[in-house]
Amino acid sequence: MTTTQIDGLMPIVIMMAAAVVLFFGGHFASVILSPKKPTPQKDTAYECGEEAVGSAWSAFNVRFYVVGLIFIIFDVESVLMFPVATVFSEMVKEGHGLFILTEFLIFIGILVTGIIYCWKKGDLDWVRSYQVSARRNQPAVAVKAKEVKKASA
Amino acid sequence: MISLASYLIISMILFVIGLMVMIARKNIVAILLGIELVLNAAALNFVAYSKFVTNNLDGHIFALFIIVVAAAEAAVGLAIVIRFFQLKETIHVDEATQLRN
Amino acid sequence: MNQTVVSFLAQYEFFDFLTKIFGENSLLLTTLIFLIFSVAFVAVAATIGGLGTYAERKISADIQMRMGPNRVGPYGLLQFLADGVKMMMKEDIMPRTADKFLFYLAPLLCLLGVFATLAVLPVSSGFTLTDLNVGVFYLIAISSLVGLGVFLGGYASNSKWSMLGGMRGASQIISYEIPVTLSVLAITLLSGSMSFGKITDLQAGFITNWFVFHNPFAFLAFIVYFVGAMAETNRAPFDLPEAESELVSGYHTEYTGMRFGFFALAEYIEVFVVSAVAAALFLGGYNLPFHISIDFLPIQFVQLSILVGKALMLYYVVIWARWTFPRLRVDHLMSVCWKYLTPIAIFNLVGCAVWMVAFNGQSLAQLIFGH
Amino acid sequence: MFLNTLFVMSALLTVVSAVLVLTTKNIMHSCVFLLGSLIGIAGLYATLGADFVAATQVMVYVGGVVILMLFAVMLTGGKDFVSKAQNLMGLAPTMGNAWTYGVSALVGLVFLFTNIQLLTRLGTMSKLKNDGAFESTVNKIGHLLVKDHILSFEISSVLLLGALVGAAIIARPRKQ
Repeated sequence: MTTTQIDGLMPIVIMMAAAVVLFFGGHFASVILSPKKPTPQKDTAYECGEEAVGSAWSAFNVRFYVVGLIFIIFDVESVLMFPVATVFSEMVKEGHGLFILTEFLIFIGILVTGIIYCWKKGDLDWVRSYQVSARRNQPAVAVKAKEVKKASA
Repeated sequence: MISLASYLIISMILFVIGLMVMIARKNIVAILLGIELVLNAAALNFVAYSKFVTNNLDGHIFALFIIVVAAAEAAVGLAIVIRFFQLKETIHVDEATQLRN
Repeated sequence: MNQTVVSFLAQYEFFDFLTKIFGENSLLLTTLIFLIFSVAFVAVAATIGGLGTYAERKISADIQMRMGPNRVGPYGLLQFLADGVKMMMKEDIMPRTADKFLFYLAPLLCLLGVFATLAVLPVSSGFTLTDLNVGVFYLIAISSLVGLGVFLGGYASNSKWSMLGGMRGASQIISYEIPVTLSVLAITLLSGSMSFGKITDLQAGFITNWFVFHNPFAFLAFIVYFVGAMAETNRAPFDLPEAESELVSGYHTEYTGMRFGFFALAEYIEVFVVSAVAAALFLGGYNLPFHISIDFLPIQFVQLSILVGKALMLYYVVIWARWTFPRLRVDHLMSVCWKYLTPIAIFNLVGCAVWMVAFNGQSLAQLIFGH
Repeated sequence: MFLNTLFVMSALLTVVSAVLVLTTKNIMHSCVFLLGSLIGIAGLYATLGADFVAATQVMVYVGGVVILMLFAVMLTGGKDFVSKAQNLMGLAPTMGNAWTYGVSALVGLVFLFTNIQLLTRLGTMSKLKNDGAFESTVNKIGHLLVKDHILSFEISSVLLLGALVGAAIIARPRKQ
């Protein structure tokens, strides 16, 4: 059995430290070299020359969350698939190929069921989920879009 | 020298802080943060015990599944939070009183 | 296993001399060697990142029949240094309404995510800083810090353009991580390892041993990986988070001076990193096309230049794509990821698994030409 | 020696970030501190030789859960990022009466004594050799997942399917 030394993790720590050092070094140089003349106009957020109105921190559309949700499920599934993929070729050489293939396919099959469900329900559809939320105010536009979709389909 | 006790102490601190976050804060997202801390404390315990006591990898498997369950829990929990916000326009936990009586 | 640059250098005679100098305290020596190599890595990576901006301008000028930068240094080669100095001397502006803590933190997260991936980059059989058992997996995992940095940068500015760019950027980066991960998973399946060293060693020898040509599915996986990686690094035609014609400058609209420089540096280094990873996973990595003993130290530099050469070729393709394809629309972006790349990546994965079982792990070339 | 350094750094990062999660009023900052705490835990896993679990921790939390939480804060926030009486300082007047404080003090004392009893025994018990050399875990975890724990492996897939479908239904914009 192979053993690993914990020292192998040292470069990661050193690299992260290097990033921090570079960051603060750059800042330091910037503080020394750069001028500092703030004006009230300069310190506002950029809105193409207009006065900035309100805060940008407002509620966003839910579709961003749905994308994140599908992502995290896939992420976790791929995490579980990595160790199985690592032993795959070994198992094939030992003659358990069909067994592990079946197992793998069942796992992926369940994953694919999920994405097919989301596809059918339109969660992968950036525009349609937008129309559903906009229908409250403008029914005509949504109906028109639906007709266009039907016609194209 | 690092021993099992050091990991257990860290795990305990994390667990207690997670519990305090869950109790003290009224923001539902913050409560979910507390739950993540608690679950991680448990997973840390599993890995520490599997290293120092049992000497096999079942603890690692358990930690893996804890992470999986935590991710699923966060996904569903945050979906509920968003839906709650759509209904109530707030995520203050004391507003969730529809099932009280 | 877990080969590091220290364990590689330990097989040479001059290492004994060094251990004599440093005595029994091997930790000091290890740290010192790691430090020297890390600093070299950072310097080279920063130079490549800086030259990346130069190359981008020069190649775009070439494609558009212009001259490009040609005043600073020979052929304008030192332009990036001038740009760096200019950035340091610019006034550092932070919007009054910004979230100060996160405004400072966001570029740092981007830098952290990119620099931490450099630690496992397989540049040669000996000079790789560390060859982790979970190398590929670690690389995918830690590089998602960049997405977080982009999102927080957009959020902290408290500007509408930044916020839109940040949200778009984060959702784009996490979406395209899925096809990339699944393609890498296919390679893990074929090679049976997550360590860059082992994966590269399996591709030693003639060009047919490369994983691109292992089977048709692996070839598709390479294309999916490359497209996904381009999107993950926010490169055109997937540069929606920083689309200058619609979002001003996206998530770094409010960033000036050195902090903007860090974002740009992180992006250009990340393009190099994903190109190098593509070269290592699919295109044979640092392997020479013939067998040669790696004990001879200058061979390491040959291997290094082979990997960097392959990576730079892919880098050229990335820049070329920028001036060839128009930018995607945001709904097309999502449907490209979820309706095309991800199903194709899953199909590749299943195809690779079936191939492994059906042909007992042999590659296409082995099947055709025999062993 | 590097093992000890890594342990101390990770432990400090974990605990300090966790305390900051508790005491920060801004929920956005809390999420970022949670990220620090989780990365610290990944470092602790690394000191235990659990390389795969450490990488998984980084992968799932940094890439996934924290970004999802930040998304959720963005989607629900807007007006109320800094809310009053959400930290420890605002806790006392809103929580319970003398009776609850008495019971919780009792429970805390029992908890403390039990822990002290356990920890003192554990401190003397386990002096395992921890010299910084570990066996690779990835292959073993793979074998365990496809042989011993095959059922939980497949069932976790079903769990994730359920989470995906359920959360998608809950979060989907309604037609109303």
